[in-house]
Amino acid sequence: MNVIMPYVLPVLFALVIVALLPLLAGYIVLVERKVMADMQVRLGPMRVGPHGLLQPIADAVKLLLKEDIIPENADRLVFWGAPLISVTAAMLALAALPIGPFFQIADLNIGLLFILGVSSLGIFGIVLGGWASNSHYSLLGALRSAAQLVSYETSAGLAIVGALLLAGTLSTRGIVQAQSATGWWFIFVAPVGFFIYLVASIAETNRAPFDMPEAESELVAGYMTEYSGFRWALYFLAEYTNMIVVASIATTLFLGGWLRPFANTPLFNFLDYLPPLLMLGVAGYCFWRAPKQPVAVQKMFMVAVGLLCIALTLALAMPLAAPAGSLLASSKAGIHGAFWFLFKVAAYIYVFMWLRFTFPRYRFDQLMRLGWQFLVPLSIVNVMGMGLGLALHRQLNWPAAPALILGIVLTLAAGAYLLATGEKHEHPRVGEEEETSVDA
Amino acid sequence: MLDQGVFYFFAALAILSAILVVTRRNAVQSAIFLVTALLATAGIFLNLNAEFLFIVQVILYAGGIMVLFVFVIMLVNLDVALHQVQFNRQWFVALIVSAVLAAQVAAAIAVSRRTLYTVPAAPAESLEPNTERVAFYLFHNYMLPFEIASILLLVAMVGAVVMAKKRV
Amino acid sequence: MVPIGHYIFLSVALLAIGIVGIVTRRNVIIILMSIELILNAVNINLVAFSRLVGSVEGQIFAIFIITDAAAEAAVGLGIIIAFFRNRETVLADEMDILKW
Amino acid sequence: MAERYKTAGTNVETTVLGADEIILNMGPQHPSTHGVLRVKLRLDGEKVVGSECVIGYLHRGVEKIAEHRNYQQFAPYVDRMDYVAAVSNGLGYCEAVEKLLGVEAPPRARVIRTILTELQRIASHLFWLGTHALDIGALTPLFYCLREREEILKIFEKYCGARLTTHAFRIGGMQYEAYDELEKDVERFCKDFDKRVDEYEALLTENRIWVGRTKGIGVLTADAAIAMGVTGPVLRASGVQWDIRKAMPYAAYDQYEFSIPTGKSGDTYDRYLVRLEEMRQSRKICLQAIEKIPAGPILGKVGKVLKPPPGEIYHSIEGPKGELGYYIVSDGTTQPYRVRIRPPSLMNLEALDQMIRGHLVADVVAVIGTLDIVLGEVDR
Repeated sequence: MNVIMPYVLPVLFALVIVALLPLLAGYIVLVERKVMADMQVRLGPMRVGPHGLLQPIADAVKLLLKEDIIPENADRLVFWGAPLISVTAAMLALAALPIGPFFQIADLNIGLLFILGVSSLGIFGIVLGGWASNSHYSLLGALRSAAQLVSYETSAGLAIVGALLLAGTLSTRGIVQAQSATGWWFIFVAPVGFFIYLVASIAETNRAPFDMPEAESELVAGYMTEYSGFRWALYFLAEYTNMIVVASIATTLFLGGWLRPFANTPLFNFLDYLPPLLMLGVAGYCFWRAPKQPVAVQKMFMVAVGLLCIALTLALAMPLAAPAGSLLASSKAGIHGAFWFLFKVAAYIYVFMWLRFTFPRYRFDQLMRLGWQFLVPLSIVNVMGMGLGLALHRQLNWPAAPALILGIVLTLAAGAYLLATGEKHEHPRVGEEEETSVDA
Repeated sequence: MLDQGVFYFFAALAILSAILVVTRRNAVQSAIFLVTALLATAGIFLNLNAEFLFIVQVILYAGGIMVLFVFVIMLVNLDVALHQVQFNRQWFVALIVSAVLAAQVAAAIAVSRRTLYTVPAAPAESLEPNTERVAFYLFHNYMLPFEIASILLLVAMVGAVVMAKKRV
Repeated sequence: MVPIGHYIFLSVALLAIGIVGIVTRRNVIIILMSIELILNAVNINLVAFSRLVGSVEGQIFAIFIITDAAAEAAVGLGIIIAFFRNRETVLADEMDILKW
Repeated sequence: MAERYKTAGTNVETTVLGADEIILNMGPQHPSTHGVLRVKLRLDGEKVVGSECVIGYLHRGVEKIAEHRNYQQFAPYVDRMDYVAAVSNGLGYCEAVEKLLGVEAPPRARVIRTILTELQRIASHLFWLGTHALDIGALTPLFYCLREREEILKIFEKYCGARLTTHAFRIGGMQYEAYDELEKDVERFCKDFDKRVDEYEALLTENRIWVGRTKGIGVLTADAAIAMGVTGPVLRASGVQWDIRKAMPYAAYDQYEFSIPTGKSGDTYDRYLVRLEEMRQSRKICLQAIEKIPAGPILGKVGKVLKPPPGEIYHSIEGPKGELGYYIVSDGTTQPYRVRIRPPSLMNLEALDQMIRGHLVADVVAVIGTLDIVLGEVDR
């Protein structure tokens, strides 16, 4: 019995995550479409369920029922397995994420590296899927996608190193605790690192403005071109899971993980009441809108959503109301931690969407130039700047603020220099000299 | 008990995948099975309390080197290659080499049978905390080899770029 | 811990499979992959003994070997690409000229 | 070399390494060739070393149809050529036939024609901007542009009942009197349109990615542009100040103040700026025109049966995409003997090959977008 006991809780958590993730991914898609619609002065999905709330489920059913096509000369086994590799890699990475101080599958000694390493295995899903499709567009899309992933992983990894220097541990829980101890989230201490990670994580998840493999006009849909139905849905699931993963890494590393804003200042304790109030507000909105829905089913669904929000409100409010020292009160850290973690992850993903609907797309060579000629050097300088600041602080006993600010300023100066010199290389147009040679 | 089960599972997986690596006709499939073999090895590392090495194996070997392999296979992938003879006629050489190797191992095991199976392992705590210990040795006792390795990597990088560059 | 003999056995098995691959395959890429297998066999040995004696130095050696494998793969694949571009083949026994 | 060209899709490895040049087929079914354009690209790696446009997938024989319809009957057909700028097409045709007949539209009709044509120019440019931005990956401007275009289409709908293929004008003037609130509607549209253009500019003009994707892409020098017979914003972006509205005024353009924006370098970015400025100028024309719409009849003295005297005529107007010309030969009967249409898109498309050489495949999409072609007009 004793052999099995330590595994029960992690397995339970893992089951919860695996069961909820497809639903979550579906609703992120819905939110994305709603956000897009809002930015583009439209309404977005409105038909299935109130405000389109049942759209993800309808989509999932549609995808499951679709004909499953395997191209004629495809390598069937690899074609079949590639999406699974992507999904598995993305889901494995979730194992080490601390969603609140108590809700974590495993707190590994090498936590952060584990997430990075496992999620980088997702490349195989992309490359093999593109190769097995036996199609021109798929292969090119897959190679591009993989090249992009590998390139930006370099700068993302180096950006993370900057924050790791501050934390002094690889354990995800330890990183959050380090931020809790100083009271400063690492985004304020290592802003350049956060910026690099933000850009690199967008590129790593293949999202606009770096969405070469999917939307680039000449590659149709990249590695997913030949996929349809359920397998295509798996790729999509992997993509959105990866978004959650990178957002969670950023949250853990830079945004203070499960910590409430100003967690160490008693003055701001009223922020504890924000989560239940927020949920109550959503519930109120649902109840207000419910009678206005056209169909009885939609009315009922709206009320159900409202009741769910009430339940969440109760869950969030009870630990606050319970007398100190009771079991309920001590569960506050866990419940509220999970709320704040998910809240920050959602905010990070919102930034992704915001950027996607604002910017045009990079060209592939511009993307590579940005990655290798700007982000990678900048992230190396960032690591050195952080190292310098920390060395001054820890070895020479400088006060923390000037030492770290010196490092940041040096990094920013290097970034400005890179930008200034990069302008010159901006248009090494293949055009001018070669055009004449073609004509000649 | 669980530890041993994990080891035998991964060992079997590694050997099976390794056999498939050298016997598959299609290079891409070979690469896939090599990845499996490498991941199985990583699992064995984890079982041996070498967490840092486990992740190095996953990131560098499976995630880095093998992606490079898959890339190159796809770049040079020829449909013709599938119809060519994939094995040369040196199987008897391989047989002899394997046989000699097997004989040597058998001899070695026969000689040191007693110690091989009875040596007690050091306590697992002697390797904890793994990452910190590895870092300490790497940047303390093995500083010079570390630097040499980085120069080796630099040279290899330059060499690879120069060789793979298109001839102008 | 599993007796050290089993690790040695696994290591030797991988080594033997790798050697068979090197000797019998014609495709250079698969030969390179077989070399990776052999390097892995070595790593298993090193890490197993490192656990046995309770010192991480064996793991340090394994890290160096992985570094070396990365360098070797980069250069080897670079050579293969250069060769393929000139001769349009990746078969080892067709690489039989000293100059091209 | 030639025997090594292989069509895309048949042999994957040739595209990656090995072969020096390959042929990649874009279209006719392709999301960003604006309909059914087919471009055969000759590629060296990712670089375009040559191209060939294959057109005709939307050929409907418009010119031939004209020979079997009488003059009035043919007028709706021209709307179907450049279907995003139907009003301009109609204006060109009606004026050409009027010239052939020797009649002139009354002043009131001419002013209303000017207003509607300028609104159509704005609508066409808006649609171009939205799709061009979408090609380059900016998703949002399209919807902003369509929002404003919708206002214009509503004005058209109120005026003649149709939104897209309006058949707004008749030979000799117009069929319908302007509805009562036309001035008010146009004024309301123009009032905040300037701010709307600023909105698009805020999204794109100084955006690093947008500039990177468009600056220096698809450069067309002034000499080359003239040599290729390119007209419209594409020509003006190359620095040639040529606009038929100024050079050979038609409708009521001689009465209004407006300037002709020109570019300097003739790249995709300049064409973008020129078109944006043209939208502003069109708004200015509209505002001037609604200030004083002369009273009077809207249809000149033309008979029920049109029998132009034998002869030929070439009349061109400045369409949203460039010089839109009609060459009509009359043999004195009720049907034209021959109609030849000079569609601006076709001539501009000629320059595509020159513009994309040396660029990457992704730029081809940007250049096709910047030419603002409509395949209905190219193929006719």
